Amino acid sequence: MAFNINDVLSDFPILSQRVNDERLAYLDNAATAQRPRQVLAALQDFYIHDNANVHRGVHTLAERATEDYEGARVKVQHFINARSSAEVIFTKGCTDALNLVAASYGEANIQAGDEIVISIMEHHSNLIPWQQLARRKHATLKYIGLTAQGQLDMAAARRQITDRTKIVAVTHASNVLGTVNPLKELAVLAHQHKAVIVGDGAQAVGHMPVDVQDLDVDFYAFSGHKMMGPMGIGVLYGKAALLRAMPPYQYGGEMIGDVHRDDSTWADIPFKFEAGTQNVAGAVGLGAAVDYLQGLGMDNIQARERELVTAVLPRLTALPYVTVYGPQDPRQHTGVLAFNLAHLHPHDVATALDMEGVAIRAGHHCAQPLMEKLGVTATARASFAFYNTREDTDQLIRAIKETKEFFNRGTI
Amino acid sequence: MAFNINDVLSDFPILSQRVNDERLAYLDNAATAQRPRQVLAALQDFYIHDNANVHRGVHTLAERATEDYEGARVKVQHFINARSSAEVIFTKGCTDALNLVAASYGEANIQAGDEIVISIMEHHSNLIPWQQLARRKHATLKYIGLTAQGQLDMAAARRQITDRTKIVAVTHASNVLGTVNPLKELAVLAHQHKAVIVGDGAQAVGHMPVDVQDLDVDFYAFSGHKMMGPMGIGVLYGKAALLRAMPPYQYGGEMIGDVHRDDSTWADIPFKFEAGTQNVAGAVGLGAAVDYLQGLGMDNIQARERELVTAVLPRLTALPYVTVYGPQDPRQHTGVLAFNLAHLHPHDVATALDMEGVAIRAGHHCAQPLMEKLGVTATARASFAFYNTREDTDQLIRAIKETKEFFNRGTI
Amino acid sequence: MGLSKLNGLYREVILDHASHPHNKGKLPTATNTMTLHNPTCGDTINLQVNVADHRIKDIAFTGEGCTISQASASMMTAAVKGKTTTAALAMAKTFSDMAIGQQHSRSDLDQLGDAQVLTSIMEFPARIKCATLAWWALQRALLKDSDEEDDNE
Amino acid sequence: MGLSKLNGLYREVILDHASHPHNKGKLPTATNTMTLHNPTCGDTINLQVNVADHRIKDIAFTGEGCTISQASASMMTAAVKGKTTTAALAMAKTFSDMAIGQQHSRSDLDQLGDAQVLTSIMEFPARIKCATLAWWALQRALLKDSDEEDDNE
Ligand SMILES: Cc1ncc(COP(=O)(O)O)c(C=O)c1O
Ligand SMILES: Cc1ncc(COP(=O)(O)O)c(C=O)c1O
Repeated sequence: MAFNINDVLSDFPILSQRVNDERLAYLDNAATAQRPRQVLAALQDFYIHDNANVHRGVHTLAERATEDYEGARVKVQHFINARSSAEVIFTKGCTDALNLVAASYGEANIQAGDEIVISIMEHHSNLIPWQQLARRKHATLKYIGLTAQGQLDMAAARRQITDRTKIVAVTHASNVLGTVNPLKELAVLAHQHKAVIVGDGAQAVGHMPVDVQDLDVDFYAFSGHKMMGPMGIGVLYGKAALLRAMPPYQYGGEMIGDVHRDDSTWADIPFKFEAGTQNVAGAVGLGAAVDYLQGLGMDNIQARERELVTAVLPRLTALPYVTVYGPQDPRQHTGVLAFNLAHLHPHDVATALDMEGVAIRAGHHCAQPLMEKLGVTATARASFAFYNTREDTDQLIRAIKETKEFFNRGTI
Repeated sequence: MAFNINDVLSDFPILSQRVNDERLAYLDNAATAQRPRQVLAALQDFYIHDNANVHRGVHTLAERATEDYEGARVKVQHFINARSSAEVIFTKGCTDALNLVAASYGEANIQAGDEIVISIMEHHSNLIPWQQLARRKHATLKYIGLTAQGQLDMAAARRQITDRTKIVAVTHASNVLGTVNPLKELAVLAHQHKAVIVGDGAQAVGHMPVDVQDLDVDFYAFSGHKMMGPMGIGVLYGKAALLRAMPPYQYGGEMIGDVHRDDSTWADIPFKFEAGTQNVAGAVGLGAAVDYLQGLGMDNIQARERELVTAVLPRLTALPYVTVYGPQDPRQHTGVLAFNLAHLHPHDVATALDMEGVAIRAGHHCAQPLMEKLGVTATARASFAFYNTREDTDQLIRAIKETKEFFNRGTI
Repeated sequence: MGLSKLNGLYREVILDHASHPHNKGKLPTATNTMTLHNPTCGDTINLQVNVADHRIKDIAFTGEGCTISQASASMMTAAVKGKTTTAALAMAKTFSDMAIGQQHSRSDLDQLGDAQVLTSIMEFPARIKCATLAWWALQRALLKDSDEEDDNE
Repeated sequence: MGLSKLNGLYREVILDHASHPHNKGKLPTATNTMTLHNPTCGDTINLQVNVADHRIKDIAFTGEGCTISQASASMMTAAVKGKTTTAALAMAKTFSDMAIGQQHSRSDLDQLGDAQVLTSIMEFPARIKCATLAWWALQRALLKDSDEEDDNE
């Protein structure tokens, strides 16, 4: 571990609070991460010094705000290694970004009889937009299934992706199983069949190095709030040529070329896709998050999360009443762990763990088709970030054991 | 004036800075307002104490975040006097909200031959979504013009709105002319013809009391950042029955009933329209802005802005080389003043004023059809908020005079 | 605080209802049915009611969910069976009101039978929906137009 | 700081070009044309170029905009008239590079003639686009495929 955990912890004051009179172990990072004080300071600094609307202003604050905003775009560009900052579109979040692609690219390029291929482990945000697009267009939505080990079935992918396939949309990392999908291989497959590939990076960016040119994805979407940035900001990366050819998604200020009474023309990318006043402060905060993550080093962050999973996963699987979904090998895992306790509903588990200060999530994790596939209606999910500690893993295991005991006895 | 301007000014530290070695007179409030420290504190507090994803979480932080978020919704509900908090949908901003109505309600309800009526003073965000909808649907887009005094031509409105009209979309207050439109009368007209009416409240909310029930508008959109809230958050108000009947706009997490492989069902309002992780911190900040504005009193705020305009407008019109667009009567004016200096392009004016510390905007203000109507390509625009002072008005007038002199002499 | 606070939520009577639910199963015929989901977690209640002479002659439920939602369905069905629909709707209202923190009279509460114990849910705001789901399903089943489609289906 | 800093931007030569623009008007015929808008402010340049033997025989512009954009168009047309298209494109590149803060050699700058004075625009970042619009229009006019539609039209 190349960074000092105590330094890191001092950047996240929210983590040092107590909940329900217990030490907080925040293990709900896949839902939303916490933000370091550097990101909060960037937000405040922007609002206290430079706040103005961007691009159209001639005055000093507007110019500063524009520099801040476009500077953040360049930071994101370098972080994911996009060719050009024009390929980085700021959105409200990952869901907004995926809807943009489905509505703009999908609406323009999908026809009756075409196929859209996604995986069974998709989050609803990378599933319903394609499902509804397919329904509107009388296209077919096809699913890539899982192997017995809870990984994407690449043999099935090779069968499912055909010359009728126009779009392949797959998550880079599962928000339930903790698996990392071979996006690069899928991109090759998709391109062999002249389809475009959309990567859902919500659970990948901020947890592992991501290089969109190396992955050769055509689109890639992610959220600021899951990578230590503010809420209300996200990114759609797209290859310039594709973005240029796409119609706008939303209409309004800042995205126009010329507006006449009966028709309008559009600005160049990225502005064509940024209608209305953008979340400038959010972009600035995201830029600060990128700086923070790069300061720690993405390799270090990934190693740290793997170390935590390596510590906790075997202890979890060793409990006879615990079922862990997804790969059992820590090396094939992000910090996301889904599990259930026998004869106990995950909601009851989550309430009990909360009493012990352990914040986990319970439910379908916006992945109902995956739940169906796994034969459950819901699971518990603990998800780790680089600022979690061995103490957090201990607290989780202890709380699970006590929960089991509590419900075994019926009452304490 | 029922509030103490010095107390107010101490809430806005950004205003006490110097730019270009001059006292800052921030007169670009129509582009974006500044946020009081109470709003910034609310953002920080949220991120430092309660930050979590909302609704689906069982743990304590998630529950607190959900309370914060839904509490903000109720604050907004009361602020605009909506019947129910379910009628308050959080969006990315006003543009996002207007696009939502056009894409969801418009797509479902507009047919070939129908008419959509807007006004010639619409901001592009309340113009292009309807224009493009009309094009897609082979419907007709009709414009309500202006009177000689720069106000909405209600006689024309009565002619333009007919039984073929399905949607009337008009701004509550112009972002160029500073006029306030009789939205309530327009609502009566629209409803007589069984059309729905969409109000664009971007320049109204935060500047005057707004009561959506009294206005009887069917939809009403506005942005947080123009009413002292954070960027990246806005609101769509809609009557519950209309919202319930509308299809979703975006698809993803949190807005679903049930997701199956080939189809899905949707949650009830407002969640149906809030796909993906929302800008929870932004909503909390908006709630704090509402508290702040209500603390000052919306009547007081309106009176204060009118007082400033009453002080500055006659001085501006008295300058022989200045043309002011829109009503010349301060009582018919919001804090927004558009003007030009003879023989000078507004961009040159704005650069010169910036050197004098006066931040104004120059351009078409995202209202190109209005510019065309006014016979100009661009105007300068000074826009006042309640925290502006008499000193700001003096500084504006002085800077305009010096600018005129500078360009008269060719050089100083 | 550890798990001791849980005792307030998972009382013995609740755990009993959850592990040995009353009225779980399907009625051969039903005059009123309603399927409701709690979309935030996936709890499902499928409720079947037989109403005759404005009275709930029989009632049963199927579905899946957490201890709270299952116990609540069991308690709810036990509490309303044999009651007039008016009385049952009044009970549903009492329960929903309690769950959002509104006060009711002692006699209203007593009407609820075992189910009143679940008003302890108020201390666990994230779980309120689990407890109210069954009562909502009852309201919707009794009030809905016979033509209305089941919700969320 | 008041308006004194403006002297750096609105030099006499710039104000002269703006009030008495060179080459303003329409060519009777043109081999290359391009209309560009600055969407952030509405400045418009409509450029007409007559190219023969890889040389700019004639050039003219119409359009509306601020002092800077009009002066820049005037200076640009004056600077490139009679030059080879290769030389003109090199000048356009020098100007755009200067405007984003990149260095060029003295001799490159001298090539620009009057137009080099507008590189003072760098001190006014919000106005850079006003100054570069004419040069972009030139690049696009010379490079575009004859089939390509005018932009933003
Ligand atoms: C009248 C009017 N409508 C709509 C908008 C769009 O608001 P936003 O850019 O915050 O989405 C604005 C502001 O730019 C406006 O002034
Ligand atoms: C894999 C995955 N995709 C998409 C999303 C949607 O992200 P957001 O809710 O931030 O829009 C999430 C998170 O909820 C996710 O985990």
